[in-house]
Amino acid sequence: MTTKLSNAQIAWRAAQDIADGTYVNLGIGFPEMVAQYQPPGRQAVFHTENGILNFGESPAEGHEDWDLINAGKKAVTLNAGAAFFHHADSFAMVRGGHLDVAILGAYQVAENGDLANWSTGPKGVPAVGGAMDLVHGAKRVAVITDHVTKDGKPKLVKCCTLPLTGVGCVTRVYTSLAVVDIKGRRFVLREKLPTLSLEALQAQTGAELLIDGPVADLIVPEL
Amino acid sequence: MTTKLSNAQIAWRAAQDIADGTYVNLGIGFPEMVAQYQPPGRQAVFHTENGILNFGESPAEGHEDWDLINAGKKAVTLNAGAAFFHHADSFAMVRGGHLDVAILGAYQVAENGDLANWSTGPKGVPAVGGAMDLVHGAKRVAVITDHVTKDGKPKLVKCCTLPLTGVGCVTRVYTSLAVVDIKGRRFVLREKLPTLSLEALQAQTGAELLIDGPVADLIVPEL
Amino acid sequence: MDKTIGHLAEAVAKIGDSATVMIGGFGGAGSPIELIHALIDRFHATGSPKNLTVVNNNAGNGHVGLAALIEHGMVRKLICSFPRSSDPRVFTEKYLAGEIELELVPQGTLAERIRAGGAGIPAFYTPTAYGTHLADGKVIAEFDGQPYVRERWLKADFALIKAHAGDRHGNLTYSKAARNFNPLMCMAAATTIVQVSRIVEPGEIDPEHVVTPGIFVQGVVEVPDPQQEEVLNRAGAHYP
Amino acid sequence: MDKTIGHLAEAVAKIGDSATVMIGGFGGAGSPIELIHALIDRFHATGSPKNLTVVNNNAGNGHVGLAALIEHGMVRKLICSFPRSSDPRVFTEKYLAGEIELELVPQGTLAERIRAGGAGIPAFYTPTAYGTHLADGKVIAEFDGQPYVRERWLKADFALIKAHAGDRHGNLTYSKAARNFNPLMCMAAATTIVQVSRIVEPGEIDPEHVVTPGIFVQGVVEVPDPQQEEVLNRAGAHYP
Repeated sequence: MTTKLSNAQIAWRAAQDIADGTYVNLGIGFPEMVAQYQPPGRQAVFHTENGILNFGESPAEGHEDWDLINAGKKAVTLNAGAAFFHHADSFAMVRGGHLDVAILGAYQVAENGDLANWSTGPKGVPAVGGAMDLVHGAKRVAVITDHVTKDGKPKLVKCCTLPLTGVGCVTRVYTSLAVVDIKGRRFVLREKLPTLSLEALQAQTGAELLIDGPVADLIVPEL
Repeated sequence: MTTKLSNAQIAWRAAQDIADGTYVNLGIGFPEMVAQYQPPGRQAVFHTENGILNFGESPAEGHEDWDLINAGKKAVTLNAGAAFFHHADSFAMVRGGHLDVAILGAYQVAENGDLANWSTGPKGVPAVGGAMDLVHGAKRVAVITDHVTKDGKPKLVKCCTLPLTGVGCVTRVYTSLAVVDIKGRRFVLREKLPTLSLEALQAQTGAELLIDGPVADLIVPEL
Repeated sequence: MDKTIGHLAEAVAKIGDSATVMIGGFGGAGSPIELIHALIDRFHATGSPKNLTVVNNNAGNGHVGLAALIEHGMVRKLICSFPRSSDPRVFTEKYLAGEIELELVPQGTLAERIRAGGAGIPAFYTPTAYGTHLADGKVIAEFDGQPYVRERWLKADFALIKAHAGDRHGNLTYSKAARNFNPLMCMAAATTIVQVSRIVEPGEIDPEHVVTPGIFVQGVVEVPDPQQEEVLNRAGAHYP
Repeated sequence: MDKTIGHLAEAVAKIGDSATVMIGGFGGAGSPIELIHALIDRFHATGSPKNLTVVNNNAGNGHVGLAALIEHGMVRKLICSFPRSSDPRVFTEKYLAGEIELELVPQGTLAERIRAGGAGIPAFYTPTAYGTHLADGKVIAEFDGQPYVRERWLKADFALIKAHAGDRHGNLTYSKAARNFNPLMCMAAATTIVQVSRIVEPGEIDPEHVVTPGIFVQGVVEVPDPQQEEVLNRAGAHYP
């Protein structure tokens, strides 16, 4: 019996909401997995902010071209119809509202849509990359994340306590337990694991989960 | 005996100050003549703000390609090493300080470097084109012009009375009678026709001509 | 993904009354004459679209393309830098009669405002037009001791663009100086419709040579032998 | 016109102490490793240049290229968006020891600030970083009811760039995603020095395919088989 989704399963669930022909940016790391789970017959166009549209899978080891990398600096390949462009054009795509969806990781998401995903505080070397740009402009900014931190604290919170990446930018959160929309500065529950009670879910969530319409079962295949 | 230079001769004189390898924008109309009088062994690179660097002469009649035009919408050709680019990149070249010199026509130039060359007043249809952009950014903004208007009024003036194109932007004026620099918000005479007295020149000039160093004879071949 | 559209009429079918429409081209080069004429055809048939705000460097020449659009009374306002041409009668007469509004913008500022619209930059500062009538009423600020004029982005509901080759993803190349405003306008419109001389397979345009990536394009229609404004005008053409 | 330079040493000879230097590349792609190493060689021989301000997306990786430049103590300040890598030890240690200053800029803002520097735009507004620490102390303004952060242009004394083909006029093409910041940095530096894999005759690069027109380039030096940072780091290389 599933008690929580794996990262692959969260990525799979997020991938189901990506229509054919959608322009998508996947954040570095965990969000990159979403590309693997596109439903048959759908083909999104993936954007990487370092300057490629319509890149494809990773090349076989030993066949990397180090001029052909994604924002995570991993080697990629190209699909037919790809294009290269410089960073200013690339972030024009991001900031100018041309991407349909950006899917990002998170340390915390607040019920007003605030996102914290770039810094865990003043210690160490700060690094932001394209995170603060990606939360602006995409028509839809979704987050994929475990529902709670490694030590069991809620990641869906009333107010972010970590340094913000963007203000009021997140519209949907896919977690290991649920799918939650952000609407009118509130969390609205859309789907939850069928084995999980609403009370148990609420107990692991840092702000109230509103019910506004049906709550579907979150059913994801074994992967 | 030359009493005033022809437009071709003014253009010739301006061309002598263009070094080899200089990036040059020539205003529409009369300034375009400057390109014909480059001294042997020198080759400037001409920029046209509609998006070509290193264009060449006009094609023979009947051989025009109407996708290959200059800012005056006349057909041109390309030199080896030419490049096409869009308008934002083209005006980045202009505004960003990448052109070595822009040579423009004028209705009036003031002793403080103000230029009026786009509008003769509120009548008719106003049209500005790239004039206001070209006066900013080029390392040197030169004007070529008759010394006086058709009805004998000075074009080098104390203050422009016509609508301004740019403020304090002109650095040198080549006229039908003289070469005048603008330095410290004053006209400084550099060259004049040898047959013309300083008094006669001053009488046709709307602000004082300073003498600061030698005044050379303005000698231009018959063209 | 297939952004190709079969017919010119279909390509311009969604442009409504009072829309803001960017029209590509600098003079005739890059001007989507066939798309403009399809829009005029629709106006003849249905009375729409009208009251358009049009963004173009110029105001048309002769009696074809943009000049014909203006001549048919479809344009309420023009945002442009140089409303003169060898034959500007159509615009001039309407302007002097007070039948069309003009927002005059320096050419480089026009290009940069359109780019800003496409790039999500709501405003920027430029030295251009400082101290001139065209800066009247605008915010002025000093940076490093120099004065600059604040300019706003420019966006549109639609862009009508002429390109050379295009694939069904919307990737585009242009022909020579017909590039001009066109890649910028593709970025700045909610819906960008492009006429291309040739539709090619995805991948036929080398990814290094794509000038407008498909993300900026919503529709592509093939017009194999596009007309040139200059040639039409030399022949004294009127549309329709 | 001939902008070609015979030797790497000559190409970097004029970069002085305390210069601001933009260094191309995103990670290893487009990073001008040979030009950087030539600069390190000069520092070894002469003690100059030092106290550099470097603009790059990253802070180097391993012990070659930008990381080696930092490791040799030549960099006083870094303006970048992501000073992490698979092996960021060089920067991390200097930063935590207070030996290097960091200006952290969101990646898109960094790109746009560099473009603005090249395009004569002293400041612009962006939604990026609004409401975050990275907007602290910056001017905020509202446009159409939305808040934006004002950002300043970024210019440099020198840019060190890696390109693919280049001619003696300075026209350039790039290799795939090695394009990244490089065309922007070419625009924003007073003196842009480019290492190219291949010098070609003017005209060999199709005017339609020129990515950086020569007007933005001051020097071109041929480095036929440029090293890749990723390959060097996998081999555990240290420079020199």
